[in-house]
Amino acid sequence: MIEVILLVSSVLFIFALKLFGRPSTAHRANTFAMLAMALAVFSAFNFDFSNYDPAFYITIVVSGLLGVLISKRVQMTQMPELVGLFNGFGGGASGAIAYVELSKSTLPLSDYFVAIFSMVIGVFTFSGSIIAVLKLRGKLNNVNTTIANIFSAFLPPLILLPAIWEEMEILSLEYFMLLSLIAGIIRVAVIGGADMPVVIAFLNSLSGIAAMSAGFIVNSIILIVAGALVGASGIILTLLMCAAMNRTLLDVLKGGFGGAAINNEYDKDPISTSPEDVAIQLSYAESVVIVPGYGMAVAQAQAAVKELTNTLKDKNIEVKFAIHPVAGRMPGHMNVLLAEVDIDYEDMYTLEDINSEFSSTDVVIVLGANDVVNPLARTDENSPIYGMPILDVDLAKQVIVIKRSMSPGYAGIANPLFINDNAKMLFADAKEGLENIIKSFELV
Amino acid sequence: MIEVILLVSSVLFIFALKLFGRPSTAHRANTFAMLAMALAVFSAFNFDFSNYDPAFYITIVVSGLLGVLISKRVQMTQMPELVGLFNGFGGGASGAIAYVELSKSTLPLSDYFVAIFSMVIGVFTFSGSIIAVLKLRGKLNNVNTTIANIFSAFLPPLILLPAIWEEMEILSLEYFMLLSLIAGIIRVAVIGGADMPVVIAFLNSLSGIAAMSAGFIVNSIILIVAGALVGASGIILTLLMCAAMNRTLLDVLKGGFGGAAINNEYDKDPISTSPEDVAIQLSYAESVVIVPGYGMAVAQAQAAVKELTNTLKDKNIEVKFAIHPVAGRMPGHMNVLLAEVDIDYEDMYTLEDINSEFSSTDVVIVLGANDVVNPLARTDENSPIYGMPILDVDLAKQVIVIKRSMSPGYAGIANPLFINDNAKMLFADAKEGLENIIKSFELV
Amino acid sequence: MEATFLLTLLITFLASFIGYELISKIPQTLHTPLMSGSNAISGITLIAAILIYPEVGESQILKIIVLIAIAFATLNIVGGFSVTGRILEMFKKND
Amino acid sequence: MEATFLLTLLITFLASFIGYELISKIPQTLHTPLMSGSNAISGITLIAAILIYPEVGESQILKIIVLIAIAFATLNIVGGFSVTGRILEMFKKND
Ligand SMILES: NC(=O)c1ccc[n+]([C@@H]2O[C@H](COP(=O)([O-])OP(=O)(O)OC[C@H]3O[C@@H](n4cnc5c(N)ncnc54)[C@H](OP(=O)(O)O)[C@@H]3O)[C@@H](O)[C@H]2O)c1
Ligand SMILES: NC(=O)c1ccc[n+]([C@@H]2O[C@H](COP(=O)([O-])OP(=O)(O)OC[C@H]3O[C@@H](n4cnc5c(N)ncnc54)[C@H](OP(=O)(O)O)[C@@H]3O)[C@@H](O)[C@H]2O)c1
Repeated sequence: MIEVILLVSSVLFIFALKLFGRPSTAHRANTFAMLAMALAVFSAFNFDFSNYDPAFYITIVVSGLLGVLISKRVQMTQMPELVGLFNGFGGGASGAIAYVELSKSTLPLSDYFVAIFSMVIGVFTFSGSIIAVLKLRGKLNNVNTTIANIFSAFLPPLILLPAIWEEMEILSLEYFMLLSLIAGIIRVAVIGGADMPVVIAFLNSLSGIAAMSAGFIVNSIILIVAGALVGASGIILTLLMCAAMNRTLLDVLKGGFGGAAINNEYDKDPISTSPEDVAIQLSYAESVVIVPGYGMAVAQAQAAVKELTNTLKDKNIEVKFAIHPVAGRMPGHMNVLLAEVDIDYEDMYTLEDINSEFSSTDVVIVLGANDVVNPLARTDENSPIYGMPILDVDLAKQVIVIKRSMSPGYAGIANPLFINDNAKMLFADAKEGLENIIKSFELV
Repeated sequence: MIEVILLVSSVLFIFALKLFGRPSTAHRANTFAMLAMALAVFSAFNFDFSNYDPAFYITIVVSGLLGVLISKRVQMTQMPELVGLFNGFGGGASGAIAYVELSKSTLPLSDYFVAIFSMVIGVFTFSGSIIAVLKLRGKLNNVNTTIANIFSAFLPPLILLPAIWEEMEILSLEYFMLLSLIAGIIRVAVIGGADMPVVIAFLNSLSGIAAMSAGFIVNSIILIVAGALVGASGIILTLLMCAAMNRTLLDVLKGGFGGAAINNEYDKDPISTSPEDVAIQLSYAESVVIVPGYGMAVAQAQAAVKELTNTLKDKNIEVKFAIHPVAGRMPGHMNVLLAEVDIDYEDMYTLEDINSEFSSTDVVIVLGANDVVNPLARTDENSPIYGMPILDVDLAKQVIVIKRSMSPGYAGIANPLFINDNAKMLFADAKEGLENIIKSFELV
Repeated sequence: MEATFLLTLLITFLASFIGYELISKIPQTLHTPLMSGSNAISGITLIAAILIYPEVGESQILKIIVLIAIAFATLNIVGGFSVTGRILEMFKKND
Repeated sequence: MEATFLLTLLITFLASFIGYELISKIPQTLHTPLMSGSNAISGITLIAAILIYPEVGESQILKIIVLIAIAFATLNIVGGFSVTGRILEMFKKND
């Protein structure tokens, strides 16, 4: 009976993933996955709920309620942090379970190694995720990569220590746990803040692998199936993001990217503009493309975007959204924020779909985006973002950039788009800037 | 060790199927699949080749050589028959194995039912495939559907017979085998010749399912994995073909379609043309689309098609091929014949890709195709092919139809395209017709 | 479900392969909910915690560690699905 | 490989699912070689024949039936792959 339930649960997980493939079926996918999870959890009790004491049930209920509470409270712009945090919890749980299993002396040798693996990966995921969240919140600056290099160099002897120094043997489990904890902290600490999405997706993949290996230890197929699905999902997102930045995963994990202010000067002053001018320009346009970036998330400007879109559409102006795969701070970040304010996903275009259209676009509004529209990626071989596929907004007839200053984006490099002949800067917070434009429309 | 080999074999089978997805990797797919099969067969011996007598080895070697011989000799136009034949063998083998296992009295009850299932499906596949091959070769006419209906009606009592009549019990295995054999024959006999591709793909799926169930009996995972892959492949091809004809699988299997000559008169004479006129017309064209059909296969006209294509391309005329999903007598039939004469698969277009282009095409050459270009599918609700997606060649500026007579295609209905104002008939065998056109070019 | 090691490996391969095929097809628009949804699924490790909880025996420390694992995993599952639901709700409105 | 019935069912499901996903993506151009290739794979039943051949015991009739199965399956495999190879060779030329 239990086996049948687990079979159904595995099948449901897979169909859930399949349904995730289209916006119209994705919300059903979540229901399927929840059902699959509920069945799997239920089956673990093996119809005997009396084996469990109150402490157990209280823990489940309290943490469950806490989970609901947090998830209802969080704002859409904080999604990256939240995913990172939950992810750390998942990894931590797997690590803890592996530790407990290892403490039992009955484990067969083959399982022993799997358990060590699971513990190391789980704990690494835990500490790494916490650091990633802190970085996303801006609570931590980049750490110099030399620390990480030194740590890596010393890792082999550190790992072998318990084998040599007998007194340590009894504590070797705890020692390995500590090492993994430190490794997670150091590894993530040296990576720049805007690379955190890659880190989180990668850690997500690791947490799946940790769950999978926990499945090998406790001999549960459902953990293996579900863990494998998560592992695959995480690694694909990781690689997609890396490809979108034309960097390798290794390169990202090595850290030290971004933050450094190189070649940050402009040999020309940008043309700045006013909300009124922008409004006038927009009302003469036939086609407008909006390119949102991290700044839109920071300013929480999505509602203003929707309002502007409505205003333009009322004037029969075509409005499209061009979304770079790594715009913002997590994959699909912009899509979610725009969906939050009811912008149709049919209007959101990917890089491949829209790049050929810019040359026939009247006005492009770059809203708090920077690196993803930096033409140096096409032209300057020495630039750190060289080769990254970008949105070719500089080919449009007119570009309006809304950001607060001339300061660079995450990659820390100047953006010659800003001093292009067809570009004008509207120096403002994304939300305020848009609201002023909308107000000006009423006056036009 | 054996287990590791089988694991590798399963993985290889799956990657083989993945590589099959693109023309450029498909030939590697075949190598992968062969390797996977070799490993699986090897592992079955369990490193002990002495368990097997000369009769065994002779059988393997002789039938293997025979397989190579047949496959080298066969012409590309006979591919449908060959696939049908081999498929019957596969099903027959599974049926025979199930029979042998059933003859042993040691089978546990659950396996017993799986084995009965495997035997019935296997034997049905065997006899059905043989009939399908005979039909494809034109050696068998359509059988009246009433026979099949009578047989179906009597099937339940026939199946229950051994349970009632005690004397039959000892022979019940053989009896069920015979029933399946007859069922296969009758079921396929009532289905029209041009539906044989659907039948063969469906039987292919069944042979996979038979192999899969054999896997359940002899407890071999590799049979299950490979069988499931074949089962899925067959059923998808079956459903794709049915969709391309706007008919349901049940409808096809019920039989009785086609062959009947209904409404076979034209209220106007067609305009007939000569090779010389066609050559002149073609030399003034800028874009030509060739629509091959069953007639091209019958006439073995593919080399002539290539020659004409070269002639046209030399004159800077654009040549494309429009391939209907059920043109010819097996899915992808036309593609293979064209590939045989080195026509680039980039030039072969599917129905969805080319239908919008016909209205801007100067000349369409319909080469031995009929049903797949019949506009009644769009207009006549009472037509048996109503709703079938067709190639809209009638929208082109000029259509030239090369076939031997006004006789209908498989569906047995008149084709108003032939008397369309923009259509001309070149009454000829496909190959001769093309060759004459090419000759005329030299004179132009 | 019990299984030999190699069968388990086969299942691991098949499941990873399916994951790879399915997720490669998910459009960019859905990458955020995909991430939070698959994140919730990684809490599946809760099952392992439930399975081993009755077996930890006397040791209070181990028991507490398992309880921590349970809390973590439950948070991950419940929070993850709930937030994914919230995100997907936004996409649903568009239909 | 031995396995419990339900694990085997799970593997059946996973393999069928993979088959479905992969084959849905194969373009029409390749449908003929796909058909002949998957046809060849259905000869996998040869493995079952090899497994049971040493066990048929005395009965000459059963032995002959297994030999027929072996002949059929071998024909299916060897002929099928060989003909698929021939077809695919044609596509290769195009590269
Ligand atoms: N999304 C992902 O999954 C992902 C993954 C890995 C890496 N990354 C990296 O993240 C970056 C994403 O590019 P992006 O173009 O979205 O962002 P960006 O290049 O980091 O630039 C963001 C810009 O937004 C502006 N901004 C900040 N707050 C603002 C506010 N309140 N109002 C208006 N503007 C504001 C900033 O300029 P001011 O300070 O002048 O306003 C800044 O230049 C890329 O470098 C990418 O490689 C993303
Ligand atoms: N391909 C598949 O997988 C598949 C599956 C299921 C059903 N079908 C059915 O098969 C049919 C396929 O359509 P189709 O258009 O390819 O074929 P069709 O409709 O059967 O017509 C073939 C035409 O070719 C002509 N022909 C025969 N021999 C010829 C020769 N030597 N030279 C020139 N012409 C010759 C015949 O006319 P003449 O006698 O006047 O020459 C006939 O009208 C459809 O009805 C479809 O539903 C196909």
